[in-house]
Amino acid sequence: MKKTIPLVLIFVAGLLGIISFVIPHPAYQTYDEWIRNSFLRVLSAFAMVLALGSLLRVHFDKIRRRRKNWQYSWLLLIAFGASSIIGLFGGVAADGILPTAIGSFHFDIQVLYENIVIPLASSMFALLAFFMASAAYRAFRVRSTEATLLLTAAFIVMIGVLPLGHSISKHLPMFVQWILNVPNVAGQRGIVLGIALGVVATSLKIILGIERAWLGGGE
Amino acid sequence: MNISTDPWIWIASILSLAILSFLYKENPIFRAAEHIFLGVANGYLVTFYWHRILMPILFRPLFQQGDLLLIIPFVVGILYLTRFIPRLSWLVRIPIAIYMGYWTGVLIPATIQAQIIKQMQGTVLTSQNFQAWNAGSWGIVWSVIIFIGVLCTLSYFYFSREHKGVIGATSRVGIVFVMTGFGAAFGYTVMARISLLIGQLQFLLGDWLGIIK
Amino acid sequence: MKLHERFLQIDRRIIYAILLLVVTLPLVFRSPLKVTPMSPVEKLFEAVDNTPDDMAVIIDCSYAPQIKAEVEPMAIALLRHAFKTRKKVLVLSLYVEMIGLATKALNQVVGEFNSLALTANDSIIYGRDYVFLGWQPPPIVPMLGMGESISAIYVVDYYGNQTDTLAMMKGIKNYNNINILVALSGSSIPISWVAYAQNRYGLRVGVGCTAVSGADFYPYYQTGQFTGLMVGMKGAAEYEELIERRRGVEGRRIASEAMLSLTYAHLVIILFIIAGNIGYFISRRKQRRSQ
Amino acid sequence: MITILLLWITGIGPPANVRAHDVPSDGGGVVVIEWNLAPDDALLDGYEIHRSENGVDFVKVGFIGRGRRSFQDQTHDGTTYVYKVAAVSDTLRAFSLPSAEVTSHASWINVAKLNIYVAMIIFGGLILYFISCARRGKALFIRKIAGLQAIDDAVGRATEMGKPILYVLGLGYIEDIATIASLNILGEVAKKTAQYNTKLIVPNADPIVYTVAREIVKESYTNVGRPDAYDPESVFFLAREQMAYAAGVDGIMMREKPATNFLVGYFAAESLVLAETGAATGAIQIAGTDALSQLPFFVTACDYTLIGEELYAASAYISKRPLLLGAIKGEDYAKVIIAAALILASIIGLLSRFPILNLFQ
Repeated sequence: MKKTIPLVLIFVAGLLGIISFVIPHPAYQTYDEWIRNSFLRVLSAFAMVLALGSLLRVHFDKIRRRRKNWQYSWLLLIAFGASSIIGLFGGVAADGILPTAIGSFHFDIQVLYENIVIPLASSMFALLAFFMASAAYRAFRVRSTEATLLLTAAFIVMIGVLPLGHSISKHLPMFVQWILNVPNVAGQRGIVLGIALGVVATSLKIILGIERAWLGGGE
Repeated sequence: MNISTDPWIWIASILSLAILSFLYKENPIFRAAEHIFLGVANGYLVTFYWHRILMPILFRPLFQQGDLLLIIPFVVGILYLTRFIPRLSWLVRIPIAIYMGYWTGVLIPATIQAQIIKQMQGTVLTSQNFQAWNAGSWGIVWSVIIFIGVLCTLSYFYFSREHKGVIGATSRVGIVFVMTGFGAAFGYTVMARISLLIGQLQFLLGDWLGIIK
Repeated sequence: MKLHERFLQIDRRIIYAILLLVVTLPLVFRSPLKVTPMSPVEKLFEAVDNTPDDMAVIIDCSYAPQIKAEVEPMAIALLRHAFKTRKKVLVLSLYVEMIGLATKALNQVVGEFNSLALTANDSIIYGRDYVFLGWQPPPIVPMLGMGESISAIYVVDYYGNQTDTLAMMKGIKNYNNINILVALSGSSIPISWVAYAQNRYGLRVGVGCTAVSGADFYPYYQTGQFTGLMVGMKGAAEYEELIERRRGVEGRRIASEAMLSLTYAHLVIILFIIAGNIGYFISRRKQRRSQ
Repeated sequence: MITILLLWITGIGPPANVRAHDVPSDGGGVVVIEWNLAPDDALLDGYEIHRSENGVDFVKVGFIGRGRRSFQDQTHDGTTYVYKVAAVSDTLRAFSLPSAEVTSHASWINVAKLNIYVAMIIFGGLILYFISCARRGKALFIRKIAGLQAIDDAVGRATEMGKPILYVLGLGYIEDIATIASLNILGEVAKKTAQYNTKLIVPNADPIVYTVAREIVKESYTNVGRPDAYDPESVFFLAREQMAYAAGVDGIMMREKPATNFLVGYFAAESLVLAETGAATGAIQIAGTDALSQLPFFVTACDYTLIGEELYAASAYISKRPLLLGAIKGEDYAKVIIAAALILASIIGLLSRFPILNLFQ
C-alpha cells in the first residue's frame, strides 16, 4: 500500500496533465487552472517548510556540537530570523504591522532584497568574468580535435564581437553572427531533439511507474 | 572623490567586496557574506511564500471566504510534514506523486510540440525556410548546412550502435557542429560577463567611493 | 621552472589580478574608445533621426538594476539624440520596479541640456518636448491600448498631469503618430511589442538589449521585425559614436569608456590562451624528442 | 492635417466583404472577423469593430491599426452576433455592411493538435514496445557511454584520498527530467560511497528535490547493508536563490575539499561558478545537464560532461535496470523516424507545392 497509493496517484495526476493539453473546453480548463494555480502551488509552499526545517536543523546542530566554523551558523540564523520577521510582519511593501523605518532609514524586506541579495548575486555574477578567463586558459588547448574546435570558435567570436573585430575585417562581425545562427543552431537543434525524446520517454516511465527512484526507500 | 553617506550603499559594497575576495582564497569575510546571503535569501523566500502564496491562495480564501475545496490541498500539503513522524513518513510520497505526476504529464505533449515538431519545422528544406533567412540564394546553403548538422548531431546520440562506420563518420561531423557551437557560445558570453563585472565596478568606484562620478 | 612550463601553469590569481587591473584602469581614467557603428545600430539611429516633426518617439525603459550597466547608457544616448534633434519623446516603463531607473536617466539628460540652455527655446521643457507616461500594469494593456489612444491608457502622466492637456500630446493620438518605439530591456519584452503593437497596429520597433539576449534577437532584426538593434555595451557605444559624429552630441560616453575595459579584457583572455598553447606546444615537442 | 481635410471633402470608403467565424478547436469565447481593406487605407487611423446581438444596436468592441485585415473578438459562447467594421479617420466613420451571423462555441477535443497526438502515439508506442521487449528478457545492446566509467573511478579515488564526494543536484525542480536522471545516478553513487565508507555531501536548492534525495540516499545505504553509515545530515537544503546556492556550494567546496564533484542536473549561470571553484580545489569533476546554454561551460571546465540525452542514458545505464534500457532503445528508433521524416518532408517540400510546413505547426 505504501507504494501502490503513490503509484496510482502519479498515474492519475499524469493523465490530468496530458488531458489539460487535449481539452480546450472552459468546463475543463477552469478546473485545470485550479489544479495549477491553487493546488500545486500550495503543495510547493508546504515543501518549503520541510526544506527550511532542514536548513535550521543543520545549523542548530552545528552550533550545538561546536562543529568547525559553527560561529558562522549564528550569522546565518540571525540573518534568516531577522529578514523573516521583517518580511512576515513588515509586509512585502512595508505595509505590515511592524514598522520598517527609523527616520529616513528604511529596512523593509524590499530594501533588504535590493541592498543585500541583489549586490551579493551581482557580485557572484561578476566572479563569472574571472572564471571565464581561468577556464578558457586551462581548457582551450589544441590537444584534441574537439578542444581545437572549441578554441577556434571561441577565439573568432571573442575578437569578432569587439570594436577591434570590425577593423580587422568588415566581414568578421557578420561571420560571428553566422556561426551563431548556422552551425551553432544546427548543433543545438540536434541536442534538443535528443533531449526532447528523453523527456518524453522518462515522463512516460514515471507516470507508468516504471521509473520509481523518486519513491525512495522503505517498502 | 565624494564617498557615499548612504548606509545601505556601504553594506552593499562591503558585501560585494567580501564575495570578490573569494577570488584570492576562501576566507572568513567571504564565509560571513556567504552565510548572510543564505540567511537573507531564505528569509525573503519565507516572506514570498507567505504573502504571495499561502495567504492569498490558501488561508484567506479558505478561512475568510469559506472556499472549502481548498481543504484538499491544505491536507495534502500537510502530509509533507509527516516526514518528521517515522511511522507515517511514507505519506510524504502522496504530495510528491501528485506534484510530479501532473507536471510530467504536462511535459509530454508540450515537449513534443515545442521541441520536436517545431524544431523539425525549422529544419525541413522548403523554399519557405530558405526565404526566412532573408539572404537570397545563400539561404538555401544555410538551410542545407543546418539540415546536415541536425541529422549528424542526432546520430551522435544514437546509442544502439558503436560509433563506427557510417554512424562513426556522421557522429564525428555532429561533434564538429556541437563543439563549434559551444565555443561560439562561450566566446559570446565573455562580453556579457565582463559587462556585469564593469557594472559592479562602476557601482563600487562610482556610487560608493565616488571616484568615477 | 622553464619558461614554457611557466606558461603552462600560470596561477589563476595572476590571471584574475591582471584582468581586474585592465578592466578597472580604463574606468578610472575615463578614456572612451572610438568604435565603428554597425548597420543594426545605424538603422536604429536613422529611424530615430528621421522622425518627422508631427510624430514622436517612444522610449520604453524596462530594464532592471541587474542589467543597468549594459542598458542605461543606451537610454541616455537615445534621450540625448532625441533632445538634441528636437524630437518629441514619450518615456514609459512597463514594470513599476523599473520606473526608478527610467526617472534617473530622464532627469540626468534633461538636466544636462537645461544647464547649458540660455533661453526657453533652448531648454527641454516638460509637456512641450517630452512626456513621462510612467507605468500602467499589466504590460499588455499599454501595448495594445496605445494603438487606439495613448491618453486613454495613460489618463494621467507620471507626475499626475492630465495627459491630453499637455501641449505635445495634441498631435500625438496613437501609434499612427509614433515613428518608432525603442524597447530597452533584458527580457523578451521586445518580442511582445512586435506580437501586440506591431502585428496589430504596424508600429515600428527598435531594440536595445543585453549581450546575452543579442544572439536570440538577431533573427528578428534580420526579418525586419526590429527596425534596429543595439546589443550590449558595444551597441550603446556605437550609438554614442553616431550621435557625436553626426549630430554633435556631447557628454560623458559611459559605454564607450567601458569599451576599452571590455577590449582589454578580451585581449587579456586571448593572450592567456595563446600563452597556454605555446607552453603546451613546446612541452609536447620536448616530450616527443625525449621519446 | 491636409489628408484629413482631403478625406472630409471626398469622404472615406468603408471596408468591404466583412466575414466573421468561430475559431475551431479552441476553448470558445472568440470570434474572428476579417475584411477587405478600405480604399483609402493608407490615410486612415485604423478600423473600429462594432458588434450587435440583435442586428440593430451596434457597440464598439475593438480598434486595430490600418493595413490590418482581421480582428479577434471576445464573445459569450452560444450568443449570436453580427459585426460591422468602420474605417476611421479622426472623427469620420465609414461603416461596412453587416457580416453574416456568427456564434462561438467551445470544443471538447483540440483537433488542431492532431499532429502532436500522432507523434505522441508513435513515440510513446515505440518506447513502451521496447520496454515490454526488455521485460520479456530480450537482450538490448546499448553502447558504452564515455564518462560512466569515470563515476566508478571517482568514488575509488575519493576513498583512497580519504576525502568526501560532493554531489550537486542543481537548481532543477522535481519534474525536471535532468533532476530525475540525476537522482538515479545519485542513488548509484550513494551505494558506492556506502560500500567504501566515503563521506557524501548533497546540498539542495529545491525543497521537494531535497526530500526525495534524502530518501534515495537513505535507501542506497540500506540496500548495501550499511544503514548505520548513513548520516542524515549528508543531504540538506541550502537555498532556492540561484547565487545564494552557488555561494553556499562554493564555500563547501573550498572548506571540505572534496576529491570528486558531481554537477549533474539542471543548471543556469551558476554552472561556471561551481565548475571553476571545483577545478581550483583540484577535484575531479563530472558534469551532466540538459541546459543547452550551460553545456559550453561544463565542457570547458569539467573532466567529463554528459551532454543532454547522454545524461538520461547514463542514468538508465548505471541503474542497470533492463526496463530503463528499453526506453533508450525506443528513443533510438524515434530518432530514426525523425530523420526519415525530415528527409521525406524535404523531398516533398522541394518537389511539390504541398504546404508541408503546415504539418509541423
